Amino acid sequence: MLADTGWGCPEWPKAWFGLDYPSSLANAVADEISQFGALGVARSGVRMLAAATLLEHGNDAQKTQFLRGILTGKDTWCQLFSEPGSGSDLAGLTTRADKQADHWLINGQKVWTTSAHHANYGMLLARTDWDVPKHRGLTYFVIDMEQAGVEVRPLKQMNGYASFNEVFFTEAIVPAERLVGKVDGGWSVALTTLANERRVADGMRAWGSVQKGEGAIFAELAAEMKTVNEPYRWYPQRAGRPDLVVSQGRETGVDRDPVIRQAIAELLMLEKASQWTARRAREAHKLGRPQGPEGSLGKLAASHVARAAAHAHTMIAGGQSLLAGEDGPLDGLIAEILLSVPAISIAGGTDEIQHNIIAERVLGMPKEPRADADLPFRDIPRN
Amino acid sequence: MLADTGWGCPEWPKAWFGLDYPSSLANAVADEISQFGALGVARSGVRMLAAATLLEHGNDAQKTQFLRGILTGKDTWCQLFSEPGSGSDLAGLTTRADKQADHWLINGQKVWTTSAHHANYGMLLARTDWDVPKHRGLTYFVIDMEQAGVEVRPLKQMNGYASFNEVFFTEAIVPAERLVGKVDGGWSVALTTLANERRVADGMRAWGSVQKGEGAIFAELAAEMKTVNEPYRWYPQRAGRPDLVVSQGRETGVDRDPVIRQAIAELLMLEKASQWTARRAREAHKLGRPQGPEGSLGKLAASHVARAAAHAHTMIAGGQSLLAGEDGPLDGLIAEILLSVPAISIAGGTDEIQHNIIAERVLGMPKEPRADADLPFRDIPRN
Amino acid sequence: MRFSFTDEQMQFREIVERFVNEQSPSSEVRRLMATETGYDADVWRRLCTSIGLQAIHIPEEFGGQGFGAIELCIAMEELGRGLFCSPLFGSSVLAGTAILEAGRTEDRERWLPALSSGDSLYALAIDEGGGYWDAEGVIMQYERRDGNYRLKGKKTFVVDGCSADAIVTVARQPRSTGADGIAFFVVEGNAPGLSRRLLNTIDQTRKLAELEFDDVIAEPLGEPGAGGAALDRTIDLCRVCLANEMVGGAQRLLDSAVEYAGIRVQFGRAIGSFQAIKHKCADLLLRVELAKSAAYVAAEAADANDVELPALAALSKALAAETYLKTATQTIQIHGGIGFTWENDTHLYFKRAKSSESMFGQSVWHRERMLQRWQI
Amino acid sequence: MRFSFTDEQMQFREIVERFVNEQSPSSEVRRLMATETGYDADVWRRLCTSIGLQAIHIPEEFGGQGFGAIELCIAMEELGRGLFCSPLFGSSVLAGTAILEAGRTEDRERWLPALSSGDSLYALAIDEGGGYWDAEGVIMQYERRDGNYRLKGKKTFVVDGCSADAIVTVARQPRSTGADGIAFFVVEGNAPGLSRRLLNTIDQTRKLAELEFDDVIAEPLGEPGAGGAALDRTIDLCRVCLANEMVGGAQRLLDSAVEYAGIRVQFGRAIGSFQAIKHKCADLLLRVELAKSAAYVAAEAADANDVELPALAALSKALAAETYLKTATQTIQIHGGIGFTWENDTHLYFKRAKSSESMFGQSVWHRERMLQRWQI
Repeated sequence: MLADTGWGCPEWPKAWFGLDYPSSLANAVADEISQFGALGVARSGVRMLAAATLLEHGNDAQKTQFLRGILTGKDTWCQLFSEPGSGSDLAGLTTRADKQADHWLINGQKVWTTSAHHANYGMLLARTDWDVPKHRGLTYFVIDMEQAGVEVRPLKQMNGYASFNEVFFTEAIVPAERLVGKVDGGWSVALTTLANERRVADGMRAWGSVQKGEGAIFAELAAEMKTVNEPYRWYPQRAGRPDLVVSQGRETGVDRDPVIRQAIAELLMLEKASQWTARRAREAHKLGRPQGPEGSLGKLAASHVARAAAHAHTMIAGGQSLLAGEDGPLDGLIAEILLSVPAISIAGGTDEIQHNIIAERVLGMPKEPRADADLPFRDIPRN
Repeated sequence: MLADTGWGCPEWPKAWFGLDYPSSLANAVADEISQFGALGVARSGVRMLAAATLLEHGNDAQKTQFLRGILTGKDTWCQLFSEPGSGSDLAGLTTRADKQADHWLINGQKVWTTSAHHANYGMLLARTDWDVPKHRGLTYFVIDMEQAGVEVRPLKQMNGYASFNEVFFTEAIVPAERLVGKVDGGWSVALTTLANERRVADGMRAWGSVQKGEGAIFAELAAEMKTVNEPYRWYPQRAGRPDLVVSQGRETGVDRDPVIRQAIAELLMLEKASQWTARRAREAHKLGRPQGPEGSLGKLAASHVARAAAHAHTMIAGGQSLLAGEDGPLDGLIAEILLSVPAISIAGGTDEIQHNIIAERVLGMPKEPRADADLPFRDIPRN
Repeated sequence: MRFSFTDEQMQFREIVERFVNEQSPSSEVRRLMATETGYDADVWRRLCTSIGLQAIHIPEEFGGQGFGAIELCIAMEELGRGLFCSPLFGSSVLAGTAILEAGRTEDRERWLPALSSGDSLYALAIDEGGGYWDAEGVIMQYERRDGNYRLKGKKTFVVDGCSADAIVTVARQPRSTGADGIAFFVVEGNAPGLSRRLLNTIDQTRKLAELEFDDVIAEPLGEPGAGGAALDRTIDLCRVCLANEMVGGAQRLLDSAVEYAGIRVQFGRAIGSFQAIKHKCADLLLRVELAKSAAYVAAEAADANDVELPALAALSKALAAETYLKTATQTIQIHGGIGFTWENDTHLYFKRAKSSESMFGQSVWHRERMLQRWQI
Repeated sequence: MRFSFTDEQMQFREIVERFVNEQSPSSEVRRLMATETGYDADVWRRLCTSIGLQAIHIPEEFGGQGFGAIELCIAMEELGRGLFCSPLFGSSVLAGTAILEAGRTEDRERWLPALSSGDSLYALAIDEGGGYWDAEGVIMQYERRDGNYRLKGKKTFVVDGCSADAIVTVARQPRSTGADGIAFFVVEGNAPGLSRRLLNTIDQTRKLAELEFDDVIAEPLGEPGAGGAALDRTIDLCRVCLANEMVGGAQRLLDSAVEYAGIRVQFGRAIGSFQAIKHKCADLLLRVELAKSAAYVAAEAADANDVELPALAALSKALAAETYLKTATQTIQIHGGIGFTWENDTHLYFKRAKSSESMFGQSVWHRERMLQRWQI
């Protein structure tokens, strides 16, 4: 079947269901996945992150055991990083993994976990050493989600959807051989997962809103995912749906209003410029040129576009903008946009964190004096 | 003459040319001074700050020597606090005062000094101890500006005016009896000067742009000051001159343009709300009620108003907005506004510092970990 | 203008604030927003008997407390602060003001006492979908047939329109336009031909209804055809009340953002110590205080029957709307992920801000109205 | 669209950048902005002979280098980055493009070689005070008398209008309106009846002139009356060039802000380590990159003669204008008091940003134009 031909993920190594394609094709995964638009990242995306991480840090046994299940879609994965007490400060997590004879005992809580309710495996980051600086005491595991010690509770958002879960671990068990990388070496493994997550997300943004998939495998998967992904149906609305602004303006006739026209124009300028900026980054990447700043700005730009779109939608809908469901414009889609946009500047790293990253890594500006950098974790103030 | 009647500054103590008026009238000074609008603060304002400071911290000899000269307008004063290396971080100043037998030797540089070119006296803050935290090693002096060791150089701004000076001290001399307050106790004395400066500035903002003075003394002084204050003629333009927006809109006829009308409306809303907020603060003060947050927002509000005004003026002037001097709208006044507004969010404390102060003092938010708070000054990194 | 509240007004504020704090914890708000009527009859009854809020602005001769717009706005601000679910806005503010402004003495005697006693709740039905609540938006015509006034048409955005005992509504003389021919009417809630439907809105804490009048017999309120000025003034007064409600909500949001930023620790520090958060809060404080000043000044103008009322009503509504939404958006941002969840209360305020933003018209419209009132 | 520069284009950029860095330190800019002509003849001569920038976009048959709009925009960006004082914009970009767009082959042969060789400098006089540089703004009429075309009227905002050897200008057929009846002409700088006056502007680094034509004899450029399309296209191309110049200046400002924030110490820390400053810079980077993307795409459209050019020209000009001004304002703010002084270079860029903001029309006008081109 496809997985075994290597065409499923051509850039993977030959040894592992791949074709050793040059890394310049790495974006393929992202682009392909992005074909599912917002749907993709929710499920197949996370699975691909697991694959990318295992390919880089997993041992042969782990690759043998998991990669094929990922490629065929047999297994569903979730990412267990964020915690109530550590959002922006991911490395400040406090879920603990304690070594036993031949396994690890997991206790703690994770949050913002997509697909946890139907995942068989989780990529788990937990603290194994509390006496070293926070980044140096974390370990990366593959945890079996189907066990007594793991409880998954859906988390409802302000827009009514429940796309995320809280995951509670009480004496949950991870066999010793499910440790990925080295003990206390989990941070670097997590960085691989996160880097791929960013790439997927950037890829998706570059494609704009939901797009059709192509090719048999995507058709199947898309169909199968339609139900599974119901909780994520609002993701495109989170981005403000700029694609609907002009048509709505025409629909309501207010696109003749000079003031509203300015709002529409400002949105379109921002949206186009963001897409072009993403294209510049992709072209530079294709040409093998060093990444310029334009490559790091996608997420921040998306927040601006979403806010401008929500603003324009509100002006265009006028009094109707407070109506929801079947009473509202586009059967409540506009209301869903207005109630979903606030998430764009938070999910996957707040705008504040993005500003820090861009200023420090891209512009090379000085870091803030860190209160927590070199202290043993147990001495750092926390929630 | 008037000074001796006590009516010059009724809230001063009877002993010192005053009438012991209740502090609820303290605003009188500010209001009166503000009657000169931008003119006032430049000269008579600074002089009044010296008076207020000496009244609180000076010894009788100093009061006897200086107060009358201030009240009669015989002497001109300047404030020597800011330095090139310490702007926002005033307490980080490095001008040194070294104790000799019966005097102090001053070496260093000050900047942003108004009126220094025609002042006879200066309120000088200098460092007398380098081995204690920065606030605790400063001493406050009255320095005679007319001496060999003091060199004053005008400092030209981007709008072409030279309202400020750089002041260089090379072995300048301050007699021992000119020390105000205690050795190394200069910071608390300076706080008095700064508090009064804020009050004057708030008073002026509350009054909006330039106003006519009333009463003989102000008439004289205003006339006399007209020439002296030429360098400060742009101060009202710094505030954006919202008072000119509507008339200019009518003049050019673009006040029929719906988009420009929105810009005008946004400005007027902001301006009115700022004035009303200042009025709320003054009324509360008059009623002897504890100051609410509204009292601390005037400076920040002024920045918003000025920016909105510059924006509106630009839209209204259209292509003409790039013309200056006699070629420009209102004989270049519009151009002067556009080139002066950037100063409003810097002079007298940047907006960034204002945000810090409001967040920490008014909202009681946690301070940043300080790199320099408790270290001996000489160990603190500086420019 | 006084630019300050009297000691009595400040005490009154404290009383209302205390009542709201005691009677309207967010658990109550959440319980009530899931109900049909959207308020608790017992709590409302207690509020009527203890403070008499329902008739605070109704003259004593009609059983009210005879206070002015300032006291009413103080109440609105406090209710807005606590997102208090009550009929005050729909019945007392909207409908009550309409009866006061449009009704002749006999109309007021006919309708106000029941409102004052708390026995009846009214609703105001004016807009037909345009969202501006002005005379131009009134298309429904009245018809005089065999001694009765009859209404046929649709009204929407009717606050508490489903739960009200009677509906105050507006129609126009056949073939009239603009402010001419505007007539106020009262329709009993159970009148034959009146159908009412709860609207699905983004803000569950304020129930809006769509009413259909199918040849409904209505009692005139004031001189039919002469209601244009009353309509204008009614909505101006309601704008001012809404503006004050909004600044109350904005202040509460800011308080919650500052509090959370003070306890939430990331990177070993309270996030409130980061300038990114700290400066946001300082900026919000400025905006909230500016909006408050405008809301208070507008309330004084309403109280004093100032000619500036229309302009100040528009100004205060627009400024409060921008401020409330901005504060709500930033408060979600400062809370991070948790601020986007259903458990967190921020979204309740965000939704109130969002629905208030469009009520009586959006900011662009109000700015334009302000300029026109100032002959600009 | 390619969304990337070729290796050759990147090398070309480096060459121009190096030249600008070597020849145009801010001390030079300050010296030249105080002069009448506003540029250094020798440096310009060197630029012509070494890089041939003055004719980069002129076809080889007219002595030019035959490159396209992309190379011209690269040059503009680099000149903008260094605030390089030269006749490139006024003569080569504005006038040169006009001659290329409006002129017949014989006109091009008549005027372009001298431009290409660097022997002559031209200026473009179109606007008469409206500031939009469009056909509607052309009021000056031409008259045909005893075999000569004669011009009577006033033109303003003429870049380098005082120093140019010849003026390319636009007038309309008597009684024509809009794009109809537009005609291009060339007038010698010393033509009888032509008076030129240097305008007092906020940006000393770009000299603008007001020209008065008092019955001046002019040579037609192209078919008199048929110049409407050429005028439109000429200004669109110039908008794109200006947009690219602006993003160059914005980038330089951002660089200087980041650099200063890295060395300026307050409270014992580099101010760049404070989020208030750091986040400002990150935000500016985003804006600058967005504006660059638009400027580059517009340059590609100009180069490819894309039908999207008018819309993209408007978009890129508006976005670059907002970005440049925002970056200049924030760079002053980040520098604090020193940023408001004359010695500091920031104000030179601020003034260029401010004058560019209004050239060819302000952003509101360009946004509207963009929408109309997109049939929105």
